[in-house]
Amino acid sequence: MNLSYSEAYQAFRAEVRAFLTANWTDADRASDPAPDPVKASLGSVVRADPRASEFRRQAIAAGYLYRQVPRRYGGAEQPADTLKATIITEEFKRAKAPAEILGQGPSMLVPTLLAHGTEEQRERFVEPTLLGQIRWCQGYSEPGAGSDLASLRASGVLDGDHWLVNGQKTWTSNAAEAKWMFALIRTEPGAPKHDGITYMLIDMKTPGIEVRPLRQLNGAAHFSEVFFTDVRVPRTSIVGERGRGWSVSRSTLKAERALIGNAGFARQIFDGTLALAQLTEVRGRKAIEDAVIRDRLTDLESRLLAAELNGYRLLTTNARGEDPGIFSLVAKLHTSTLFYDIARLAMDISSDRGLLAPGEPTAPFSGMLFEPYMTYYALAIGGGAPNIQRNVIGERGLGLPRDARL
Amino acid sequence: MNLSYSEAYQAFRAEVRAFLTANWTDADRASDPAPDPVKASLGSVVRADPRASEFRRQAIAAGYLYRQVPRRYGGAEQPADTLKATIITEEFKRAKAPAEILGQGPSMLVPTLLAHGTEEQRERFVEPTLLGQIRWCQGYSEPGAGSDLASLRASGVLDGDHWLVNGQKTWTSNAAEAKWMFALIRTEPGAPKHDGITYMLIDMKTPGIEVRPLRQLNGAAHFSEVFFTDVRVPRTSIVGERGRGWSVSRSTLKAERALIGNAGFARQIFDGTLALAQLTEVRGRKAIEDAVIRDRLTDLESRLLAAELNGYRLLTTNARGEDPGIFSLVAKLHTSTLFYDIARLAMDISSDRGLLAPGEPTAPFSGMLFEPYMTYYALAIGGGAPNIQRNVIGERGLGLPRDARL
Amino acid sequence: MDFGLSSEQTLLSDTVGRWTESECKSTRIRQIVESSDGHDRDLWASLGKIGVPGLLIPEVHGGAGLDVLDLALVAEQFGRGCVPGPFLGHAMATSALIAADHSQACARWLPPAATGEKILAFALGEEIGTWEPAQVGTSFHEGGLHGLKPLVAGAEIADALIVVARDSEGPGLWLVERDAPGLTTTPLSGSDGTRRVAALRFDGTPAQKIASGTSAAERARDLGLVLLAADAFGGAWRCLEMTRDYALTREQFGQTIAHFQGVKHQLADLTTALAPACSLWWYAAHALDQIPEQAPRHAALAKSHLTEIFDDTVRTSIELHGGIGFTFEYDLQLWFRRALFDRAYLGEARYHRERAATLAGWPA
Amino acid sequence: MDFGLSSEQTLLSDTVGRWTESECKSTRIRQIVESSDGHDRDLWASLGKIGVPGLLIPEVHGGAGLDVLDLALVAEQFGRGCVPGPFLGHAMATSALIAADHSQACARWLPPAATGEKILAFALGEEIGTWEPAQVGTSFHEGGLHGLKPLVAGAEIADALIVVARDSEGPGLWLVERDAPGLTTTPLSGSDGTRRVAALRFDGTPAQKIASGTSAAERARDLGLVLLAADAFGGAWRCLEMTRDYALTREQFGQTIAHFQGVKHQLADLTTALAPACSLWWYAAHALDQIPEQAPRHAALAKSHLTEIFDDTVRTSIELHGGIGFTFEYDLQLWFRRALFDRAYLGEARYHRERAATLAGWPA
Repeated sequence: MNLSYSEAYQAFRAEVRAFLTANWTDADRASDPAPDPVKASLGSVVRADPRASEFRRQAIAAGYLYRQVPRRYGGAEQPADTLKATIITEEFKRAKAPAEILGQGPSMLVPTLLAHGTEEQRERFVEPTLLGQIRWCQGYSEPGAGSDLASLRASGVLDGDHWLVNGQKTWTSNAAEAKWMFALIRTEPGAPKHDGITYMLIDMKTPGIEVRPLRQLNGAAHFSEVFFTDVRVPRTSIVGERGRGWSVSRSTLKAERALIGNAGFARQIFDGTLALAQLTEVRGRKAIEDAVIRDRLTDLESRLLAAELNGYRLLTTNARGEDPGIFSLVAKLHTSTLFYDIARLAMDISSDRGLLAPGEPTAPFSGMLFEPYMTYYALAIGGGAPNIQRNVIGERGLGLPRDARL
Repeated sequence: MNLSYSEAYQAFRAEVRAFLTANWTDADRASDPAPDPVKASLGSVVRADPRASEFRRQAIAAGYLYRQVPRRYGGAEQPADTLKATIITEEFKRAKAPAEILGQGPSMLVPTLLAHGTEEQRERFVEPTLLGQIRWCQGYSEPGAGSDLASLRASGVLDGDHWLVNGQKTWTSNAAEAKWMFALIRTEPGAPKHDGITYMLIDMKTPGIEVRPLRQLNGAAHFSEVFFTDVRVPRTSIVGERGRGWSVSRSTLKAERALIGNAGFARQIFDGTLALAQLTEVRGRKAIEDAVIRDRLTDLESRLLAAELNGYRLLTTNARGEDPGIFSLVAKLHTSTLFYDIARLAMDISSDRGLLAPGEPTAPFSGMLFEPYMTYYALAIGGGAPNIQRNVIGERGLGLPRDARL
Repeated sequence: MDFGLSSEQTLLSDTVGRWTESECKSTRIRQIVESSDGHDRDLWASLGKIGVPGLLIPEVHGGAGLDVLDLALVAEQFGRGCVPGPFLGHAMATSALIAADHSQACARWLPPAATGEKILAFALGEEIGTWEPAQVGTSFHEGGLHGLKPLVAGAEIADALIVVARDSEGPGLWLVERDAPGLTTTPLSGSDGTRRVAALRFDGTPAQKIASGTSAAERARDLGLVLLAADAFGGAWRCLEMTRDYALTREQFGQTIAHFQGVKHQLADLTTALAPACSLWWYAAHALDQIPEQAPRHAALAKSHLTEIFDDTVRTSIELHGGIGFTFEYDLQLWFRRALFDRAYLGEARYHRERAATLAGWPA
Repeated sequence: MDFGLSSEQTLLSDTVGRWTESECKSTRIRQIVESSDGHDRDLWASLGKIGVPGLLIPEVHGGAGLDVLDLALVAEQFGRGCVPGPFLGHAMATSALIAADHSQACARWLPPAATGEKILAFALGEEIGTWEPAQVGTSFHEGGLHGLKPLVAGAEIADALIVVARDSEGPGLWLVERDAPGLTTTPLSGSDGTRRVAALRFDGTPAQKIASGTSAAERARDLGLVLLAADAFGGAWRCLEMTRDYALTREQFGQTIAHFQGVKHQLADLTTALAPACSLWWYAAHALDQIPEQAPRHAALAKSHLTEIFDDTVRTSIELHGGIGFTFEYDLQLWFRRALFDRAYLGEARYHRERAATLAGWPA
């Protein structure tokens, strides 16, 4: 165990800092054409305007972004080094410079293309995806399917050089802004449930696609329903073999779990809640001075630290090429439960003002805590409902038998 | 809703009090030949020596004990009146007079005999059981069976005028002191699982019975294993029809659930915990002054009150002849969870002294809280493990389908 | 002794339940939630026809003269049905007015309040998290009320306000009419669109003193706590049923999810926490009717316990629904927001548990 | 940056794990639990052979000179194996002695402590629930120690005691030998027979002052917290495995109970709480080694969190075992008692959470 930075790493940090000073100025920081406070609050700069893309290209060339992606597909192709990765993240945040694009394209599609895509697909999609020029949405869930991907019904029928796609996807994040979707489509109706599904790349501009936003409890519309009516997708626009989409998608699902299990968002709402406790005066004293609030805060902080440090452990096992085993399987459920409990404490700290909606001036933090409270639910649902996680932990982690199939 | 005592009931209370003054004197109170502080702490006087039996006979004649049991079998045969029952309980406790005998004989066997027994069985067993002259143990659980009574294996084979019983029972309460056992014995090996079981009354003095106490975590031996080797039980010593023991036993199980769901014991350990908080000084102040302890105590008190008041509700529906439905099904699980949480708070109030064993003088309350902490586990296990309760609530209470049978 | 509902009470509960099912379907709730003031005059008039606004009001003033327990049974059904409107504030205000027993004010305001023709609201809390009548700062001096009530349920549409304030004699109750000069009402955007809140500002607002002391205000506060507890019980029960019904129809891996023991046990655990807690608000309501010295503590315990259970129930319900539970289109969100209100309004659970500890006489 | 064990650490952990499996089977644990002083000299000697008593002790004094994290890995295995004996007190006392850095005392006591030939214990807490070196009342005056230490782990069999006390200069550390006059040792009956506690009374007991100030004592206390957290983790993990194995073999309704999703989800929830918390004691131990300014707070968080999880795990394990889990005959009871000790000794969770709040500088 070594959490300290050796001289070599201190030099690396200086190098990153010098790069940032030279390439991302105050003017750049102020140049965001469409600043989004909610997204910015997620902690890293996600803008994808031309200036940001230009900077990202420089940062990739310097070896700082997309370090695991080969140079020939637009990545930095650097040896795995979690300490360097941490330094880069810290310094980019400090400089408010565009970091790696989060979201489903870079984190889910790109690993899949690198593992299973054709050379042509990699050349066409990887770099623009990494630079934020192509945004992706995921077409997995369907009404009546949810976590049970084997029961998907959206169908593709080969018609000459094209697949004719019909059906419906739901819980699709960012469908309205996405240029492309990676989707699971049933193409071999006679095959057993897990077979017969094909991993398909679909241009969202294709005629016959309709996107209907689903409004969420917090009033936002992160999710949509997507309807396909005789949508024509080129025959070559599939990843991996026809009918093998189930196994192709599993690398992506693994990436999704890691993304959602990340404790960063839990840290953010914990810090917000702690600040709320320090600022909110309830019944004549600061909430932080209340023994019950202190007890709950430190209890939650223990769980948060466990999540964060477990994340370091996973990074380490990953860097060493070891199997993280159960410590990886539990991460998502552990963190999503934590989101809720932190947000609930924030509501309690807000006392009776907790019922005011975001933006109401007399709400503590202008009701900002209402947002994470709601967001918990989205996060708890994303990446498989908690009971599916429990099955995975029990079966793959503890070696318990699979559920009876009726 | 009417929780007040009308004049008629006030007169009834005066009558009970006068009876007690006349028939249970200070000398009687002091006459217990074998006082047991633990049992006495359970709140009612359970002694069954001749003086207590004599008093009980008088109290039955006056209409105060065993009010639901017909006179011809030794009960008081009074109309159901929960208010009168409450007054009797309160006044008998106040006078420290022998109350109804608790335990499995009066509460489980007697209702079964009244519903399914022969006239001869009722005449022979009911009155001595009510007076504490015959103590009973229950022979249901077996190693490898537990809550799954359908898989019982202890067998009875008819051999002339007797059943030849072989096998083993376990988790048998008070087997060492009991004169008789009511047991479920498999008598029809060819029948489907739920059929083929017979409800049998077994004299514990019969040759071939061996009782081995099981020591519990708290060092006591409330439970035993009972081994049967060619035990000869008279052919007539069965309740209900041969092979119908499963349904005969269900009335008893219902009675057991009511007994264990009773909130009285939870009240007792809550009051003990509250007293502990008021007496124990931790870090320079009484535990009761600590905001965290206060918060937890009032939270638990809410749950306790819910359990107690729900008990009143069940008494009322019972008295009205209405179906209590789900409010009855949940009572046991609700209360057993509460036991644990109260006991856990008691351990926390005891702080580091909570690790001292009962009787250690520097332990708060001389370690008395250790006992309820342990006892929770016995209570949680008694009457069906929590997961069995959850199934019952889900299936019978909420109408969810039965588990898949593999 | 009898701890159960009378046949009249069961009938009342059933009547209101049928009313919510027929008059207050979710499409209508959604319309009201999206309206500017959250008040549907027809809905309120329909409630007036079945006597809800005047349930507590003595018959001499045109009401039904029923008990708090009866009103709490209505609140339970309203929680079950997520009924929008000024019910809570109106009930608290009429209770305060009845307890104040000011003959002129009662004669003028109770008859129209009983029919629902006039709506009342109750203005108590000021400082964040504090709902103690003895601690208000709003004061009557120089012929008018001065002060701020930042969180008053139903204030925007109320025809008159019962305001807890103080003068040189100490705390008391004042009655303020809607159009009184110096009264500013600022509707607030709350997370629950079915119970609206507004801030009230008094700048020398003329007001009629209707009571001295705190007892009428405390009774109204305790009534509010019981009604929120009953609302939470009804709401939680409904969420449980919706989730049960969803589990019975939603298929996954070739069977309904109700077949999964994990789901069954989650629902059983929720039921186990919820069902016995019904008795808590029954008893607290009964205490307000019959054992007033026990009412403040039992109201505090009922409110804190039931509103936390409601929140737990909503949480698990949404988890078990999966993605659909998180959308506006699905009705569950209405109760999600209802639970937030029940939990926060009149003070959070921790506040009322501490109050209960103090009311028990535990040394602090 | 690397947040993982070195290959040497993995080897150490495996070695101790194999030792507990071969040397410390449950029959032997039960014998020790039922013995009068809870100390098995052969077992301790066997631990001496693999270097456990001297793990922290510098090589110059005959120890292995390893880190707190290494010692915590041993504690994890001891929790896993429910190993009885004076390990905890000995480790705290040697840590205090090393930190005190008193050359004569180190030279005399560390070499035999390293081999296990001499056993040390650490006497800190006095008032119920208080484990702050700055708050002890035991004092050295008129040539001897005066005071009471009511709860000292491993005291009965210790050859020497490191005692936190005070004199006119303030708090410090004193060394007391077993046979010192005026020392009364009263063994106490504790709920956990694997870690014995005793009360110590000093009536003018001669003692050697080995340090001034509180830092050595605080370090020893924080070490104790980390060792209890690691012990709780190992114990909880073992209970989880025992319950998993039981579920895989126990049949009910014609199938193993591991087939019941309810059981599976309970075990999954326990695992989800437990597995990530491993990192808490890893980090706290690492902080004692490398980032001492963070150690007190992280030790407090690790101890409070892990010992509560251990208790939760035992609770569910016993429930899932049904009746058998509640008997002396079944090994689960050993960990039930172990959890009680881990939870209570050196202070309950609420105490350490409040300490962590104060150490974070949150205004009280």
